[in-house]
Amino acid sequence: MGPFILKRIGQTLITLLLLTILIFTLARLTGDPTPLVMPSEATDADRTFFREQYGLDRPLHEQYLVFLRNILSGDFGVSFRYREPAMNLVLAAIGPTLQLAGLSMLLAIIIGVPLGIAAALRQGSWFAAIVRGYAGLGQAMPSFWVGLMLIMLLSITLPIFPSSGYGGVANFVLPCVTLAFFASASVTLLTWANMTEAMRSDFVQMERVLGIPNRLIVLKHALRNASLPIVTYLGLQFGLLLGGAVVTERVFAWPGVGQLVVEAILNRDFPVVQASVLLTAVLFMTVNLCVDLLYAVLDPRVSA
Amino acid sequence: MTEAPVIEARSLGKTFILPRGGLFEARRSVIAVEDVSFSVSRGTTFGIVGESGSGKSTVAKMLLKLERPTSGTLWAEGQDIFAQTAAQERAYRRMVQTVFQDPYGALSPRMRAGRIIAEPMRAQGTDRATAKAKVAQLLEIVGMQPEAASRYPHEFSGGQRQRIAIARALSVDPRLLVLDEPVSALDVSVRAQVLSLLQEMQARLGLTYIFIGHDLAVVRYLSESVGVMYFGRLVEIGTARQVLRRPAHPYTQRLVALAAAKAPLGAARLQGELPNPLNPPSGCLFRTRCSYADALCAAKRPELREASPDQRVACHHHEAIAAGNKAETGPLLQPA
Amino acid sequence: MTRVAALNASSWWSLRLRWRRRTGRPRLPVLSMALCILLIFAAVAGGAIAPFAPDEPDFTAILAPPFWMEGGSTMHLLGTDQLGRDMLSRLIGGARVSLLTAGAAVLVAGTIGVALGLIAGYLGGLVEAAIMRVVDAFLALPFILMALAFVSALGTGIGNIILVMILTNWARYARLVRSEVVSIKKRDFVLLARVAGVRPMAIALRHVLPNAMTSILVLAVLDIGRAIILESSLSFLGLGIQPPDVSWGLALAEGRTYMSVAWWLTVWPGVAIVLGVMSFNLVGDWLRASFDPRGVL
Amino acid sequence: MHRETSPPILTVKDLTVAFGPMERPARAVAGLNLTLQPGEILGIAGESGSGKSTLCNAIIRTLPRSARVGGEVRYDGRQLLALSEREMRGLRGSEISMVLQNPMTSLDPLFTIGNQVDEVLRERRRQGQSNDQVTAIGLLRRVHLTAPELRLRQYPHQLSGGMRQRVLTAMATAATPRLLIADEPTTALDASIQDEILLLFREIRDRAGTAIIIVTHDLSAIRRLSDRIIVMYAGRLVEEGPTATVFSAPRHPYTRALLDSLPQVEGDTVTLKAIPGQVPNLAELPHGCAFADRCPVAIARCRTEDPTEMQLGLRHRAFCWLADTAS
Repeated sequence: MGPFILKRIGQTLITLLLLTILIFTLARLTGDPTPLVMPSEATDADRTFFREQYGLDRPLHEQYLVFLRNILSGDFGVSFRYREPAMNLVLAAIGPTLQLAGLSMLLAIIIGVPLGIAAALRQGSWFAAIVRGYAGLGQAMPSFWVGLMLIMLLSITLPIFPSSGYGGVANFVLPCVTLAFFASASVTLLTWANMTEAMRSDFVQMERVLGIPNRLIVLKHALRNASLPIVTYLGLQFGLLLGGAVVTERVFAWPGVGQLVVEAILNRDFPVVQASVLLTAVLFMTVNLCVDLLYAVLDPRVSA
Repeated sequence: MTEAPVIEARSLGKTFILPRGGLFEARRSVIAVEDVSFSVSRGTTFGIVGESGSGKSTVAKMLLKLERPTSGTLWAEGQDIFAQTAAQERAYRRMVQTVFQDPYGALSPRMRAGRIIAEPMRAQGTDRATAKAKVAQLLEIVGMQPEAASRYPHEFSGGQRQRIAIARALSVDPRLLVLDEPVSALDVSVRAQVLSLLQEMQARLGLTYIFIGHDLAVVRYLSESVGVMYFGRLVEIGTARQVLRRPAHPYTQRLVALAAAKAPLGAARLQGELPNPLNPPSGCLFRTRCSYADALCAAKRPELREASPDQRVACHHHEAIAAGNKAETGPLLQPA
Repeated sequence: MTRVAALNASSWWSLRLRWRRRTGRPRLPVLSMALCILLIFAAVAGGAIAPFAPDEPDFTAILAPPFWMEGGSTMHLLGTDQLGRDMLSRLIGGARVSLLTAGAAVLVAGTIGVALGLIAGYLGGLVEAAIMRVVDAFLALPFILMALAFVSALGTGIGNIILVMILTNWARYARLVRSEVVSIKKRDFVLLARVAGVRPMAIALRHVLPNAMTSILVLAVLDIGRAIILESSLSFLGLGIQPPDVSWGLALAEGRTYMSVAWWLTVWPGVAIVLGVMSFNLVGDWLRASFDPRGVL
Repeated sequence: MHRETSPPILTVKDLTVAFGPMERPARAVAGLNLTLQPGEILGIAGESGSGKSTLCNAIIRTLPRSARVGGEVRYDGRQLLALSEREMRGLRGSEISMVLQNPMTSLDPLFTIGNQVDEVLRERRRQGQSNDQVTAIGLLRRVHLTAPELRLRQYPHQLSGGMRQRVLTAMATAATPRLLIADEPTTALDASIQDEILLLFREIRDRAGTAIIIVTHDLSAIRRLSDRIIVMYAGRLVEEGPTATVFSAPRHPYTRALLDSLPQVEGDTVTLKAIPGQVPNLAELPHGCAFADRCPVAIARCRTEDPTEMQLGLRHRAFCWLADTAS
């Protein structure tokens, strides 16, 4: 287990480093932020002062090292718009996003895994066809549209749930259902495919001829084997959920990172964009690292 | 006049380095092949016998330059094949060809048989028309219809695929064929067809074969001389007649006894399995499964030495075994 | 690297599809293939088949409902928006933008990704490590966020959006191709080609690439659906296609304000997205099933 | 060991297994009859596509759902093909058991050996087929697995192929089944291990009187282990008889050809005779004998009429028009 995990951590750190270079490059691509930040009546001296203050006059690699040192100490700069450290803004927004993504994930697993198992055991039946249809729709319907349709039906036509806002339990319903619909589709298909494969394996055949009860074959052996790729995929799925959350938050005016980053882009508030993107990446990569750890625990072959 | 052997291995060795077990652990290595020497003269077949994990396929890969040896050298017609210029290497690619075990994996599923057979020729610069004519000729030689050239691998049975693989190998008029278990994946009746074909080709084209296998009867069918590998080392080498009829090494004796179709079940037992490659036994590698093993076997690794004019064996006790236990082994592989 | 079994299409599914072909009943893949062709046709023909120009206002028919509703007319089959622009024409115009961006993303990103994946997988060693770490960096963010990061630097508009789509997509091809190549290059027929003296470049192009092609093709077709969603999401957020260009996502965002009075402004673009994505997904699944009857790539 | 007089433990009557479209079925097994006495070891020989594995799966009822099965399989008087899946499950493992071909993949990689053996034991106890005296360690000892205590804590990937096949055999015989089916149990193993596994099967028969069907393309394994042999070709039984008789005096041309295609050692030369042609496509079998096209002695009748059973002596029969003449 040791070398495998160490290697993964090493890879993750290198990836993060590359990502900072990428973000830095992107930030520089946008050009000089001076005209954006400084009022138009500012003098040339003011502008020069600004450039010197932010190190914009130094060579690129030096600027990058400064950038790297700053973000390592949690300093992403001050939001041009809110005049607050970008880091604080992101940290405040990340809670609601995690709540939304986490709850949706849970919901997706609760719906998707049993559906996938049942469909795998009833290949070719009407039930399987219906599940296939559900999953196909879930994959094809963009979450912002699902969200809008839900609002139209359940808060405009039939005013049951609030269409926006954050705080109460009722506020969670529509955004969570929106995100979970999309996520449960992939979880279903993934469970289905991997259960089908597991049910075809030699050891399942062997257990059959040994008269092991079906319940044990399916729930203990096949599911455990199918769960290895499922677990890996759930890590990636979490990323997709974070992405989906960006759009969903926008639809339901949810005060999360997605909302923050879209606002920031619209207002060209680069420190906030950078902080949101990098922190989300760290979050996403941490989740995947944990998934790999979990994998090593689940699969005895990895630790050997 | 003595002609240089077609292929000669001198103390060939291959050690694989494994990934680090942990950050602070030393790298571990596995010896796949150690100190293997043999030479094969023109028009003959050298058989290499061994169980899985004996290193016989690694020897084949080195002969084909798919792996580099970590020690020793390989000489083809007097030339070190791992010190070749690019032109020499191209010539060597024409000289040596191979047939692998798995008739399903050996043919690219997205190429027609004709193109598969022609590929080595085309790689050597033969023009399209010449190659095409040769393909028809080759298909006929291996007993297939010329129409087969335009079909895809999945349309053929295992035996037919192996014929195509042989036709491809023969396309560049090689002088040496490395046959790595070419009939092991085939059914009995098809196996016989392919073996006869191989024998016919050798007689007709004067080919030299290196035949790798685990089935002693099959190896004996084709081979003039044979080497027995155990755990990466040659434990016995000599003429097929001598080694497979009067084996001197206890391991070969067991293998021969096991292969005797009419011997009753359990007449020759070979207990235990191959040792752990990460932790090989000291001294003689076979001692953990050998009934003759004593302190000397644990202390010192035996070298190959002459057991009879046609046979060399790596065993400290082969004289004693030959003298005292003739009755136990006897001439095996004999018809009733 | 852990293996993740293919998301969709179990073998039984594919068997059912094949069985239906024999019995001559209408089949989902044919239907979705037809829909794909229709979409592509709409995108190419565009103005020639649309009743109006997508941005042509009709002040006599503002927020007109679809034709079957009271106040609707057959002149505007699917109704009009707040400026009296014909919804059907806007959808047809949107198809063009969606397919253009998706097609460019898949073609260009696919070519770059396949080339880099082939190089990484075939050469191995340091080159592989370097390429794969860059790939990881590009995949380290959920793809919408990655796209947003690029948008924030490059700006909006069709040209930039195509660039953004290429930047967010290429890495997935590289990763897929590299893993295919690593497994294919261990197969016997590749070893045999080496024995035959075939040059490495020729082996990569003649043996490795054709055998990886089916998975690449399947990924590409499935990716069109994904790209359509990505583009419409960006446009919906106001960070994609900008007016006066039309896009399904943009139309949705614009119609949102009138959701309580004119449902057709949000429903039609959504339906267009769903049908478009779904038909490409189905074709992709069907391709996968027919290339690989065991259902797992 | 044979109880010739006792009623057979297994009777297969006119068994047919077909795949593919109704109009052009491929009969993997076509009208096969056989009986098996308690404690008998029956070898089934045939090349790939001969239907030998399909036969095994038909007996223990693990064929894919697309297979169409006809005929009778009587185990201890009960028609197995008529049992419900539930009743069948009650028999599997406890009365009729099976060992599969590939030991490398037949154990669940994620659970320890101990866990998997215990699971089987629990099930047998639940069915009243075993008691607390039988332990996992005891089972592993019985199949001569070295260091059984250690093995119980290990995972499948830590064991060699031979060890895994022993574990699987232990699991299959945990409750002393009366019929054990072994489908190519030694094909994936080295020669030295093969013999050990075959010996283990014989020991199981000698100890518990278990009847064993061993299916293999390895003729020497059958010759050394089984009491009786069935030779199959293209889904049909072509010859059946006591092992020694069939090997010394085969009467069907296919059996003879099969034996001839093994390398024969005479003095210093080794010879073998190949069978020309190849196995026919099961969906496009010609009229008459399926082997006629490859048969060196075929006559006109062979191509028009299906050969009928020819009794050649005590329990020795062949399906060939020339079985009683040629030699």
